[in-house]
Amino acid sequence: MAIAAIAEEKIVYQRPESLEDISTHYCPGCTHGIAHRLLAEVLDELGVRERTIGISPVGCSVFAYKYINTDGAEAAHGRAPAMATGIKRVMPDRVVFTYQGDGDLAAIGIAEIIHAATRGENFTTIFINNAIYGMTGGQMAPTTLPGQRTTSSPLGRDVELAGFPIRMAELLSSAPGAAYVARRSLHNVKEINRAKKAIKTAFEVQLAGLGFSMVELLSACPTGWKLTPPEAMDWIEQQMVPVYPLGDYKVAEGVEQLAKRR
Amino acid sequence: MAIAAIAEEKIVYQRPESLEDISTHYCPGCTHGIAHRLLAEVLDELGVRERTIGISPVGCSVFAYKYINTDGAEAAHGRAPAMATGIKRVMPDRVVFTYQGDGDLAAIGIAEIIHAATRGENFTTIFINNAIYGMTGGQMAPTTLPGQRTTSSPLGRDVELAGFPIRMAELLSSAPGAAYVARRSLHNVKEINRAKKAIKTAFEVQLAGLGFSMVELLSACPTGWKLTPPEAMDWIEQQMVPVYPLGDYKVAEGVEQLAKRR
Amino acid sequence: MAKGRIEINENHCKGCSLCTIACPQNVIAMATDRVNAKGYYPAVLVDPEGKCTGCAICAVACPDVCITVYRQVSAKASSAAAAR
Amino acid sequence: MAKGRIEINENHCKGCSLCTIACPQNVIAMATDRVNAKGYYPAVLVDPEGKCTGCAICAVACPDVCITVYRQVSAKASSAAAAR
Amino acid sequence: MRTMMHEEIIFSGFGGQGVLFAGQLLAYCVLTEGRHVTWIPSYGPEMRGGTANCTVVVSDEPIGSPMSQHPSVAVVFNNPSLEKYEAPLKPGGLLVVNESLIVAPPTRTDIEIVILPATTLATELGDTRMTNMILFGALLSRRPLVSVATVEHILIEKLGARQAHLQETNLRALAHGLELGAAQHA
Amino acid sequence: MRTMMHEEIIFSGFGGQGVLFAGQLLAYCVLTEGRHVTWIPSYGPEMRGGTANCTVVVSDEPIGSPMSQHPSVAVVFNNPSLEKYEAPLKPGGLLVVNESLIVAPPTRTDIEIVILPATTLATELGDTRMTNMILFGALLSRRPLVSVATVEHILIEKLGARQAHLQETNLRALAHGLELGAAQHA
Amino acid sequence: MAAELMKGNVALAEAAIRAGVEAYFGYPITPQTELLEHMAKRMPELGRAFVQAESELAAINMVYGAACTGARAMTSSSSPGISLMQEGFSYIAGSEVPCVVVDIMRGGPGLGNIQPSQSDYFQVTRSAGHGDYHAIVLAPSSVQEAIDLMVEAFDLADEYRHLVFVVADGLIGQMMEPAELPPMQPLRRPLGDWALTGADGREKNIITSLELNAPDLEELNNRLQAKLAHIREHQQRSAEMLTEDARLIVVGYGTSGRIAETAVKQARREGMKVGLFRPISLWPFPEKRLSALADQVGAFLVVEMNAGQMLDDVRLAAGGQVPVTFYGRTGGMVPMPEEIHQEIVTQYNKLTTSAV
Amino acid sequence: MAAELMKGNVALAEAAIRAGVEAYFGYPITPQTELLEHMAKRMPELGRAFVQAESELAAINMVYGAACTGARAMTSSSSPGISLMQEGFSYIAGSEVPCVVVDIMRGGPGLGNIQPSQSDYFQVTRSAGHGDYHAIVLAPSSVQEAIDLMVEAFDLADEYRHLVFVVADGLIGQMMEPAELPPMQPLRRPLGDWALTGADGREKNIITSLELNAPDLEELNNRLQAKLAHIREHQQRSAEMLTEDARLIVVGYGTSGRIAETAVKQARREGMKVGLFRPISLWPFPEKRLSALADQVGAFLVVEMNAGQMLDDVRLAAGGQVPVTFYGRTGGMVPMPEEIHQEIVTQYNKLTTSAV
Ligand SMILES: Cc1ncc(C[n+]2csc(CCOP(=O)(O)OP(=O)(O)O)c2C)c(N)n1
Ligand SMILES: Cc1ncc(C[n+]2csc(CCOP(=O)(O)OP(=O)(O)O)c2C)c(N)n1
Ligand code: SF4
Ligand code: SF4
Ligand code: SF4
Ligand code: SF4
Ligand code: SF4
Ligand code: SF4
Ligand SMILES: [Mg+2]
Ligand SMILES: [Mg+2]
Repeated sequence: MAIAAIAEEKIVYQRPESLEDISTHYCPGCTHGIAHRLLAEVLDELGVRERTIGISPVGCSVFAYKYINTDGAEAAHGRAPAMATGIKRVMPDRVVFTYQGDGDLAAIGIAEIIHAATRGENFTTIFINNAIYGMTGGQMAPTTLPGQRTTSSPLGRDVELAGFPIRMAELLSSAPGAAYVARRSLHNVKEINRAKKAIKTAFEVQLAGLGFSMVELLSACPTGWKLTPPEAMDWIEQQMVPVYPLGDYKVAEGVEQLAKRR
Repeated sequence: MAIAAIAEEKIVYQRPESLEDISTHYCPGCTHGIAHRLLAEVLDELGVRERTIGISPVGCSVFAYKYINTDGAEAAHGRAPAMATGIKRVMPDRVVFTYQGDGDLAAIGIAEIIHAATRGENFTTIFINNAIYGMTGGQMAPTTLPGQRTTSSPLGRDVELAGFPIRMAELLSSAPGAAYVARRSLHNVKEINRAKKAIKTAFEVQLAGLGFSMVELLSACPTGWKLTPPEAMDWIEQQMVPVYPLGDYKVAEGVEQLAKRR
Repeated sequence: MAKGRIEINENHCKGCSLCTIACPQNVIAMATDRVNAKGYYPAVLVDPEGKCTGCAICAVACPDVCITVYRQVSAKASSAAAAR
Repeated sequence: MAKGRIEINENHCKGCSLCTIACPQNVIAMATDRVNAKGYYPAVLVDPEGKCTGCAICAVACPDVCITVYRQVSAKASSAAAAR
Repeated sequence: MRTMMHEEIIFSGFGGQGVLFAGQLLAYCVLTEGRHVTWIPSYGPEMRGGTANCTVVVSDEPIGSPMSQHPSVAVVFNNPSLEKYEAPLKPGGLLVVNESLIVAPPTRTDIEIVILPATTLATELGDTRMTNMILFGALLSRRPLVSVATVEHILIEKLGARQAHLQETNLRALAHGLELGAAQHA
Repeated sequence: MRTMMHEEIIFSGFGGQGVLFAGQLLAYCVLTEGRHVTWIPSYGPEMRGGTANCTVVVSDEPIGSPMSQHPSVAVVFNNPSLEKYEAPLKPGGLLVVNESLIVAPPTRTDIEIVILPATTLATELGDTRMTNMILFGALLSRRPLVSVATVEHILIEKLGARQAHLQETNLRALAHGLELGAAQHA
Repeated sequence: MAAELMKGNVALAEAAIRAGVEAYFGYPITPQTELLEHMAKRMPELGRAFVQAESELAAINMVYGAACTGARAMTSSSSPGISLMQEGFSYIAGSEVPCVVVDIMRGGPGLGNIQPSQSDYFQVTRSAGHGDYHAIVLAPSSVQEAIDLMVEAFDLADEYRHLVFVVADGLIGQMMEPAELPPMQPLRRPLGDWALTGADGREKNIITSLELNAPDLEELNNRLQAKLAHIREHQQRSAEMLTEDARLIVVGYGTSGRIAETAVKQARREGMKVGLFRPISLWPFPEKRLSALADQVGAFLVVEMNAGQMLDDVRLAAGGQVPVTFYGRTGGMVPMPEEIHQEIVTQYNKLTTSAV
Repeated sequence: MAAELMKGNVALAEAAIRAGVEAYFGYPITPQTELLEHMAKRMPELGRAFVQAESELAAINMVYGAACTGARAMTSSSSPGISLMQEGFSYIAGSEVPCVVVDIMRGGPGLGNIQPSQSDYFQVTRSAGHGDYHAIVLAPSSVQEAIDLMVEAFDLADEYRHLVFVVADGLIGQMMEPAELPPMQPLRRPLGDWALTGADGREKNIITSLELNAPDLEELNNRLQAKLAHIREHQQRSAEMLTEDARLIVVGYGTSGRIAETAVKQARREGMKVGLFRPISLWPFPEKRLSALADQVGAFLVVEMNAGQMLDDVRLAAGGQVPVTFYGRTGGMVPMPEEIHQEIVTQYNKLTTSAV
């Protein structure tokens, strides 16, 4: 995609084609924007935009379908994996993904994601873990850290009463139908690049028909966390990563080869 | 409980007090009956019948509340853990248990059981895994074995389309809030006795306030499996146990001591 | 060898035959001559030689809690516990 | 050292400042004199000495995909990939 | 409340005794002979414990309710069924009883009763599963709802190739039932 | 369609600019002075991107709708708010503008306009958060909905002990706004 | 093709297959499970999609997804399962995707029992879920009619891009009756340019019920209401028997309509001028025809297997012109022809005496 | 205690606390989230139960559980969340356990938006879920009334062992208005000998909605229907303004009733004989009073923030005696007093001209 703009210059970075050229409704410093961009870049690089169908969640990324330049649908809160199942079962040759937040996927929608993974549904899930319910104004999510203050845990999450954070990557890796499950972070450029590779692998897994694939992305919600964007990035690194270790949690055989093939 | 019946005789086994003296609606050879009896014996031995509240599921054991001689409620399909949460939160000093089948707990109710375990709700779950939907006439359950014929998998469960069996004990053991998670079987006397010990431990865990406890019981459904009762017992041993290994999957610290105390 | 006997609640019995298989002394059989109110052939104790030890294994095996087990007091109470 | 420059779409910019932190050459700053239509102080390239290498790190860091990165052809295309 | 031919028949017993099949067989025969017919089984947890029953309504006019409060015929395969259906049977109705699996005989005097040890007889015929055909025959001997020829023809059709080997025993069981049913008449 | 006193005031800007607080302050003052009042914020995803606004209705009679299609006063803290609320403002209405964060000045001629660089002034006062009090003062200088005394009293009450140190700056900001608002009049 | 004996649930399933259903998603529940079981056998044979979902919630959202691609998709359940699908129904209606849902009603409330009932009438006809809309609701009274309406349901769903219910009860689902199946229809897809098939050589398609901006959502609702008005105008269905000269008209649908038929015939034999009006579309309710009849009769007797739900619609259609009385059984009780006949006699006598 | 400025959602939460709610279970959803947030802060302070459930489904079943012990328990949500609770509602009604549910309605169908709406009217008043029953539904039109009805809701729930809804919309939930809170009530438990507290020195208690045997379930339904008939007889609530001599009566509840009030006053100023009838109990619908008014007025004008749902109840109550017209906004649009006034003028003129 490197086309020379003027004679002695070439463009080394520009907005991917799979991303609509419009401004998003996200808050300043919200990494939903980064996740969207990486997703779009991967769709471009795999050349599958024209045969991709994306499912948006209920959450701040409810409008993902506006931003991602593919066919798309808006799912009920937590049900994106069920919708994706319905679509993929009648159109196995299309590329299908769900994009879900942690309230959407780990709270109300945990049954649907676990069973989709268990059935080995052949779609890809981008899971945005920002440890909070962003859209509704910053309530506790299943992923909220112990002691973290939210509008529904004003004194900090009390694990005695509200339980411990759910680690979805670990949980889903135990599903036999899951082919690729990884956790990455978006808090700095190095991690962002790693995240993109994982997203690409996830879609390649789907294209190879190996089964369910998911990339969990540790993501920033400066507004919900009441931090500045730079502070939010540090918070991910210092607070979230220790609780949500980065890495690959499930790499079914067959997946390695894909990665190598690149 | 050994009261002499006649002069030179003593009763070495009789129906526990916590079990109503009525005939059940279960099919011949159905091990729901055994599970009920073990549960009742444990309530007797712990002397908690009078302060116990049991939640019956939607499934063949829907009438468990008729048979178990404690206060009880009938939950919506899969929602017993939510009901138990509601009860225990307002009456922490009562003993609360849910009794659930595999369709109830692992299919429609998987979100509720996972989140109850994650919150470390302090109640006990008896999970009857009979690899089938008994009550509705023998359809595939999430726990149905690969290749197993059911009325909704007439050619045998095809893992490509219907996915792999879910192992709930393994899955729930990963929840930090779970204090005791074990799998036992009811296919012969030795295992039945082991099962009872586990059930007792589970309730002791609750009495000690250590958190969520669950005993999964491999159970027979001769009717759904279209086998005679003796054949069904063999089927558990030969077919189910290899897929669902027996053992303790989560023994939080504090639990060992309880066992020792006995 | 301890001496025992069992009483089977024929009306609760569903004729599953699991007790007959479980009994180490082989002193339980299924009736062939009559059915109970449910229409099942009930299990019966057939123990002419008094081989029943009162081990309660049958009771543990019975899904319908039909069996009450007695043992002559001479027997050690401990084995009762064992059976539980 | 490769020579580059960036163009920032000021209307998409939300003034989060993440690019300014990410830039290894410290050639991005936040405007103080004007706000964009959204009412944010946008990021601007302040590179009098032409220190920008076109490494595209800022573009990767930007949540709002505001930044287009150019580099003089002399630069190796490979490093472009690297930035991706 | 009716003038024309209208019968409500209940078949009841354990699962595995061929209760539902007997009812369906009758329904198929009626269909072939061109009358109105409905068949409906009991369903759901009643089945727990293995009991099964079905109701067949045969009529000259379109059938409103496929269920019956007061059947005109009851074919009971076991004791619980006898206990359940003797009472509601309408006066003058027919009660066909499998003597082999009952505790005490029926007591009503205002109904027609055929009682025969179907299971024992079936075992003698070499296949307990023939219980249903024997009772079916007995039923026909008293209520010729359909012609024996139709029954034989449909029976063979339903058994099909896979169960062709069972044809002969089934037909013999049927005949046996017809005989005994008629015999008790005299 | 009304005879008696009835004003519909909108405060709009970024989250963090004290927009909602300004509206609530007004509402509390009206309550103390015994008029009818309602306060309602914009809510939900509109908030994404950080914009916030609220509507205060002040009236002599019970208030039907707490929302307003055509406000009589709009206090705009930033450019998007100006773009959003200049048009719907009712003719003769009052528009209070934060000059510091706008791209182009308002253009309507049939309304009353007060425009002052509140954010800059606040920064000069040593605390950007005073933007809202300056604009609030300017509003009061043109629409004496409540007495300055009431505002000062409620302001102190609402700041409470925890923010007592902010009292003085807030009051100065308020006074500043009143001044400048009045000044532009002449 | 000659009539064969078929169970209602199986007939519904096979009819849907003949109508070209490409995807079935469901969860077992008595008394509709045979429908799911038939699909489990047949759909894979035909290379079509069958998934036993983890719940009714998942099932309806799988249907929603499959339907978004333009495929004919359906689910089936019974009362409690239908309650769990309410949110899904509302999304489907709001995003105007064609779906078909079968509800084999059972006794309620709560777990209730599995016996035949009609107590979901309100739930399916008013607004199945939150928001302003009505689904199209068809109620067969025999196995044959179940087959015919099942096929029609898919056509209506596609024609209007709307949610269509076929509602019956355990009795119709479980009984066997002679009936004929339609020929197998070819699959046809995509049904519309709105479907999600990948944005290849065209603008991208979006399916959503989200409109944050109130005026836009009102716009969407106006469109939806206009569509519903059109359906209301053109899709009212009902059957009648002996209504021409009737002074008393019994109104009943599905099983209760079927059983009432026997009672009405008996009443006629006894010389009473009684007729039967059987709504086939519960929404749109056949109000036009019913209000026409209201001018002619002395009274309506509504018969339902619930505590009186369609009753409201009959009263609304009758517009206070004539008395509307009600006879209902609940909890899974099925009225016998005798009971209804008895009620007819009572009401008819009132009429004649009052006439004197 | 003097009036203070309170947000509707917060007022509802604090009123429930004052009424002695012992357990709150909920899930965030705009526009009711402040209610949950207030509970998150206050309930632990008071040593009462608060759980942010994993979903609305879990929340309603937690409420069901807590209520089984005789504790005052509640949840709150908005339209889509209410759809997800339908099965739970039906179980609660079927097993006759007292529960209170707050529904702060938003625009639908589907995800719709978060703006104020009244489009759950059918969903909450007809039968919230499968089976035959109606919940008690109370609709406040101001923050003060929200407080008063919240307290009343718990009393009604306990008195009838029934499900009670307090329904409002985003406008009432989000706005601040002066209002007074009631004093703190002491907790009282167990409320009844039916509650699950452990079978200590008494027969065991069972709470269930299951009755496999149809006659028994019909029995249960008859009991339920008798209870509902009693409620219908005794619990109809409404408010009126200027109805005595009114020729046109506007009928509106909650927010639309409140806004209509302004329009009606204006019409009166302009000399039109117009009144306002504001149902406070949506079920039981205040039909007695409304049909009484029907004898006196020339027409009713129904105003709702939906496509016409209460409209059915008004038409049923008016019994075809007088014309009933409708003015509605949907999709989260809130009618302005001016629009309603305009509609009043139109309808009023029709009346007067037709009168001439
Ligand atoms: C059934 C239902 N329940 C609740 C809501 C309200 N709601 C909207 S978004 C959301 C949670 C969003 O959190 P998350 O999934 O973490 O996404 P984020 O906004 O953090 O990206 C909730 C509870 C809804 N729309 N529907
Ligand atoms: C919401 C809902 N869905 C479905 C059903 C029907 N149903 C009753 S029991 C059951 C499954 C029972 O299987 P399981 O939980 O394994 O218990 P088992 O009978 O095998 O002991 C189902 C699907 C129901 N009653 N409610
Ligand atoms: S609230 Fe949080 S997640 Fe939502 S847009 Fe703002 S920053 Fe992003
Ligand atoms: S169907 Fe299976 S689980 Fe149910 S009672 Fe019979 S044997 Fe037990
Ligand atoms: S007690 Fe022991 S020996 Fe006696 S019958 Fe039972 S199993 Fe056999
Ligand atoms: S195990 Fe129990 S039920 Fe089975 S045959 Fe023996 S006594 Fe009867
Ligand atoms: S391209 Fe590299 S050097 Fe140039 S501005 Fe961006 S980050 Fe800085
Ligand atoms: S990172 Fe992007 S949005 Fe943030 S300041 Fe830089 S250019 Fe603007
Ligand atoms: Mg989140
Ligand atoms: Mg099971």
